[in-house]
Amino acid sequence: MSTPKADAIERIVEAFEMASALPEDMDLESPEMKALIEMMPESRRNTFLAMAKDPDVRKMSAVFNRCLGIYWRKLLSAKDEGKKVVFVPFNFAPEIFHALDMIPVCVEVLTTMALTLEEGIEPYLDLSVERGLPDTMCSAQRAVIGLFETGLLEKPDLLVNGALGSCDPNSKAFEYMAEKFNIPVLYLDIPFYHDKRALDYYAKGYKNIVKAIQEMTGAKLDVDRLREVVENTNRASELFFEINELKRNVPNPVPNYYNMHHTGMKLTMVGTPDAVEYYQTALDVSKDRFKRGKSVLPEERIRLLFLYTGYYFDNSIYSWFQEEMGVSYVMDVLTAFDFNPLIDTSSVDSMLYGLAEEMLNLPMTRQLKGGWDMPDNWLSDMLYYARTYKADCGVFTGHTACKQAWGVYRLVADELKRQLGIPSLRLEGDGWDSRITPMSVIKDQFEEFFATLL
Amino acid sequence: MSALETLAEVSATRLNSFVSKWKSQGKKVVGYVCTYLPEEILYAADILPYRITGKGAADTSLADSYLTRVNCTFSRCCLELAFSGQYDFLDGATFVNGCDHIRRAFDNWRSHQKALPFMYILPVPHLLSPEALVWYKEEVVKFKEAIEGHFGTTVDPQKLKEAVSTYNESRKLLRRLYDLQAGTEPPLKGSEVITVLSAGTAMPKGEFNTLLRKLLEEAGTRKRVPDKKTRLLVAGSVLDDAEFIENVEGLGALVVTDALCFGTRSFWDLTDETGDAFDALVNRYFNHVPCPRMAGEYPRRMAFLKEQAARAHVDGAILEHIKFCDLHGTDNALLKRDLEKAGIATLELERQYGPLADAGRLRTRIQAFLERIRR
Amino acid sequence: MIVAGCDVGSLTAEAVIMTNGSILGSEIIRVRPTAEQSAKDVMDKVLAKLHLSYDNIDYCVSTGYGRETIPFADSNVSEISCHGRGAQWLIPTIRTVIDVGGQDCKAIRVDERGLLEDFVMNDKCAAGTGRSLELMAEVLGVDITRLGPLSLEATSPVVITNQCSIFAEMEIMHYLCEERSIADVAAGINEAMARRVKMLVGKVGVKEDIGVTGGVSKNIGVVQYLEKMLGKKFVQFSEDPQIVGALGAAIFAAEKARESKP
Amino acid sequence: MKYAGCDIGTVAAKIVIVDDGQIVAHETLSYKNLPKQAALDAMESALSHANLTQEQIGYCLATGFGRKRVPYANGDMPEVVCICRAIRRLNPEIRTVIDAGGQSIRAFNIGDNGKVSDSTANEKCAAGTGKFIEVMAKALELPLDRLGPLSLASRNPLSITSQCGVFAESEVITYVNEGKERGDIIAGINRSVASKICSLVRRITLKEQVVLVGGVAKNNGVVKYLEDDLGLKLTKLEIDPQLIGALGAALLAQERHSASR
Ligand SMILES: Nc1ncnc2c1ncn2[C@@H]1O[C@H](COP(=O)(O)OP(=O)(O)O)[C@@H](O)[C@H]1O
Ligand SMILES: Nc1ncnc2c1ncn2[C@@H]1O[C@H](COP(=O)(O)OP(=O)(O)O)[C@@H](O)[C@H]1O
Ligand code: SF4
Ligand code: SF4
Ligand code: SF4
Repeated sequence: MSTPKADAIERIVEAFEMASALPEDMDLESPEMKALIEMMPESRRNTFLAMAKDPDVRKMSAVFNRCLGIYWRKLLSAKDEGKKVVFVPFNFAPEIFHALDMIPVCVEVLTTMALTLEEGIEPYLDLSVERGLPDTMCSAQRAVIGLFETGLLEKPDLLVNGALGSCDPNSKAFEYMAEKFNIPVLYLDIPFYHDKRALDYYAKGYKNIVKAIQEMTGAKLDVDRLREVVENTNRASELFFEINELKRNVPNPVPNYYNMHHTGMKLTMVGTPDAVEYYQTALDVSKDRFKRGKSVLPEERIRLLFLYTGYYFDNSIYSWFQEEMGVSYVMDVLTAFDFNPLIDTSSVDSMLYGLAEEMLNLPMTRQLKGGWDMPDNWLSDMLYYARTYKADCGVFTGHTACKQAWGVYRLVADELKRQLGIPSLRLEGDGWDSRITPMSVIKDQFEEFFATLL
Repeated sequence: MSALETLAEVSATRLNSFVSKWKSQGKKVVGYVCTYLPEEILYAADILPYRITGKGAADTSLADSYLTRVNCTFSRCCLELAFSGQYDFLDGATFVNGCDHIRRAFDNWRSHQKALPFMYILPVPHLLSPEALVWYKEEVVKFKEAIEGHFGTTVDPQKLKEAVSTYNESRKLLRRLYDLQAGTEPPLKGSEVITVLSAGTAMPKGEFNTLLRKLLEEAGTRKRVPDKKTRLLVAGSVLDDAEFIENVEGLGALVVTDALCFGTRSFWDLTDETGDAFDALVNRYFNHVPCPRMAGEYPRRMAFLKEQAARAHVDGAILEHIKFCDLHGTDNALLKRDLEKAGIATLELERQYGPLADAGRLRTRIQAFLERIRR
Repeated sequence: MIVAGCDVGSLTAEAVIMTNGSILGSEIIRVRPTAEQSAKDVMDKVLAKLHLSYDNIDYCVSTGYGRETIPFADSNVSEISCHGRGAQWLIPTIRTVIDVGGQDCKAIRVDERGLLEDFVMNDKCAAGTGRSLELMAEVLGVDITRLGPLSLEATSPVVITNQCSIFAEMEIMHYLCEERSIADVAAGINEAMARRVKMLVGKVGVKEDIGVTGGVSKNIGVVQYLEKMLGKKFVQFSEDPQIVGALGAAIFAAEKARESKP
Repeated sequence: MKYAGCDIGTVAAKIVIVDDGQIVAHETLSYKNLPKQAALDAMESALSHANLTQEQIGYCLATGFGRKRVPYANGDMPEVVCICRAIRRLNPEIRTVIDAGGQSIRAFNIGDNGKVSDSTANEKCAAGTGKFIEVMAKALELPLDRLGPLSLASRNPLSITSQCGVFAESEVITYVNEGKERGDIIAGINRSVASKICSLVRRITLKEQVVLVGGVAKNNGVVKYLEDDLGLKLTKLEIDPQLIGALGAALLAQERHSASR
């Protein structure tokens, strides 16, 4: 690789700011645009086109990119403003940090954002392994570890991991970061079950963490500030519940790309007014599309449910579904927030308990802890989502590091088939590392699968 | 027959004579896989805890239709044996949510037609906090009740006390053996120690203790292993394969201690016999030398390894892990860094479980490692 | 005192004869049906060239994957140690040796006496070995020796993403049907190989000077990519790098001979 | 009117030409690196066998790995769809199809409605594929058509422990060097491939009748071990199992053409 010098975050922010500066009435066919698009590295180009082709998606993306740009810029100036930065995995709700005036960075989202770097994330994935990490670890954290190794990414003030019991690679990656780069770390244990006793246990652990965070950083939790944040969360939840309602329609008016945004928003910015603004825009766009009878092109032929995550390294797949294949991507586990509670804002305790409940229902924690067929676990959720959103098929993207998902996916797929008659496709490919299975091969496999459905 | 020969036979046979005898008395046998399962509870209920391993699986074709290439070969071998009926002699299996792989192996087994009549998972927290201890205790209570309910027995407090004492006895005897191994010219080869350990988890502890005592007596009269060999510590993922150690020792090394899950990690800590047996047991299992699954405990694991290394005067350490085992793989990467810093030459080995290991390629690396130490 | 080192690899076998700290002669042959036969043939060949016989050899060390089955060897040393030792003997400033052979790939760090400080060797799968390069060259329809020079002519190298050497063939075919030039594909193959080697080298940490041994060191494409990726220049050996293993063995032989016959 | 199906696989190009649903010509051509050329050559040779010209082909559908690279094709179809079509024609009782080709192993069920209902494909490693066998056959210096017969004659198949093609190759060479019977070696290879296929196939629920198609089905050694492993008899088809994909494509070509008129 040609070794880049500049800070990774700075370059990511630039990419997002550039993407958000694009006018709504942009003409992709104009010579200037064509030249600009030609200049982009391939993965960035694909993602850009996926966001820009359809005017509705463009509208949502503009808000999304602008909000994210602002967010990441805050991260850049955190040091100067004396704000603490904390890295978390994608099953740790960001609200508490917003309330404490700290900046939460979801490692998996950061890796996804880093895909916009010119050099890609591959050099960092490799570097993490070169410096000791087993290559069977998850690429979603390996990229960040690789960035730490180069010094292109500033170390956070704190790590907080809540993946214990749902994903070993994830929790080990945090332990590794803490030990290797000397970063303070806190852990939150996930109970095996999903009942009142489990929630109480989990909420207690969460409360301890909130206390520990304050002790370690000197931040103070202010009830009014917390309430403000949680109210934003509730508002965002109401909005995305409404979007989900729209999703139930056949054909589904909500653009496929919303799912990508939803994950990114929910796991970083929820609790902020920006997130509310984004969801409001997405809802307005979707409602309008519903009125106009707009859905995927040429017409909705297949409603697809990802049984776990989707692909992130090349988002062109979602516009391909949307604009060429007639595939409506209704849901994946990382956007499956239907069991998100509306939080009682009466006291600090009620809010912390509510946040814990929210977290116990976040992806990975909810579906991947415990046993596959236990109540409120993977199988029950997949049956629920397939029914609710009228999916015609399930797809397991077989992300190489998700060993526990690989280890039991078959049972889930068999049951979907048996109970709902829904067939599933099993793919093998990494969500972030394009080299494991290139997108062209993934598309071929989708095409073949779709052909058998029609 | 010498004690060692008897133990070797036990270790080599899945349904060994001790298990047969136990069963012929109409008593139950229940399998387990993890050091976080308080075996004493089963033992006190007159149920034989039998450690499930993947020893002897020639391939994993049945298991591979459920678990996949990205799952560790230990869990696949275990499942293979289960699916091919080799564990039909068990009356039940009690797993722990040890790691992602074994948790899913359990899911597949209990959902399969080869599921045993009693399939139980004891969830263990991944943190050593006071709240987690409370949770763990509640779970152990539930586990005890599940055993009592299913097998129609009760775990009598007096019998539990006895079980605790029998198990402690076993640990003390093993520790005596390890003390001998730590000295110059130890009585046993490392591969023989693995055999002893493995036999100890496949037979009643009482009888195991008798054999251990005999073994220790015999040890005094045994020809000692000459001390010109390179003394090694082995740590990492589950290792049931005496052949692996034999391979290492065939190249001029002597494995004198370990930090393996069913090695020192499982017997180093005793259960307090003074207070309430149940509470003591819960405390002992919760706090014993932590497995890499326990978050935030890396420093303790590191310290334990260093302690073992110093105690047995090792010249180097082999940190092995089974491919796709992230828990040990990640820990080993850190351990390698810190052991080397402490002046202990360390070899990281990624391998496959049991028969699936690629011996030739491993040999070259081990030989080179020994050459490195002896330079 | 005359000593010998004999290296029986998976594809080639080498023998080196030394006396009083200098090389008398060396030979390389393609392997024979058995390791034993290969060892004998290569040894016969070098002895004949030097007009010597087995009786003249005071001590012989064998190495390579066939090291344990060679009847005339007095002892064996792993190829990892031998490569490190041999390379450092040739160039005393060497601290890192990268050895890429037919079936494996190793990164070796040595001290100022040529003794092992640390090493790593690939395990899991054959991707990133010399043999996999041969398979890919075959798909390209070029001789393995052409892979390096061809890659220097590339204008825009393809990207080989597949980790598996056998499946990478499919990717190569894919590029060929897209009518990409052979040179561009060859460069892609070498680049992918270098990337894998680099990952391994990183694991031991690079210390200069660095030397590359093993058959793949003859592939100028891989070597140049690797230099670029590491941002370092490799030192050049005066001898054929393929004999470095056998040379190391001969040096160990000389030492062992001294120890055993004081 | 004649219709053609062209299956450009990863190691072989296959052509089937049908007239009113009946096969009038076919061709199989192993190739190395230029799928497009192979497609042209195979078609030319198939046409000349049947004394036909390209103009007489009303419609041609391509399938297989290189399906987008067939210059003369009027369209293309994924392999599963083609295989399914052919199987329905040849034997409607078949419910599970195992397709073992050069670089892929897949298995799928056919529902009572004739549609593919469940499928699975191989992992990202060459173990168990036709290509794996080919690499071994080359090391043994044996032509492909000898593999089955030699293997069937073997009394004690050797064990091949390595799953990796390249490492297994060196195991094979070691066996050869040790003077082991080539029949026993190839039987070992076939057994290891069968066991790999078997664990993959078991990911879907097997329903009888079961058929094995693709080039590997021509290897009786693999067939035998697979039957042992699965504990059932594989149904035989009356045509060359390697041609199934191409046949299906030809049948679909005919249907498409009639539908469009
Ligand atoms: N002249 C050459 N040009 C390019 N590559 C070569 C040449 N000779 C050998 N190689 C490469 O070196 C590999 C063999 O390396 P070698 O060190 O001889 O293997 P081994 O140690 O296993 O016998 C071959 O697989 C090939 O890739
Ligand atoms: N006559 C034969 N006997 C045994 N095996 C054969 C024979 N012909 C082909 N094969 C096997 O079939 C494979 C090719 O199968 P095929 O279905 O044509 O693959 P693809 O469609 O990927 O090109 C070869 O790799 C080889 O293993
Ligand atoms: S669940 Fe999968 S994607 Fe998520 S952290 Fe774990 S391995 Fe990575
Ligand atoms: S070897 Fe590792 S991955 Fe396998 S069961 Fe044990 S801890 Fe889990
Ligand atoms: S992926 Fe390819 S190179 Fe790796 S083990 Fe499998 S066959 Fe061998």
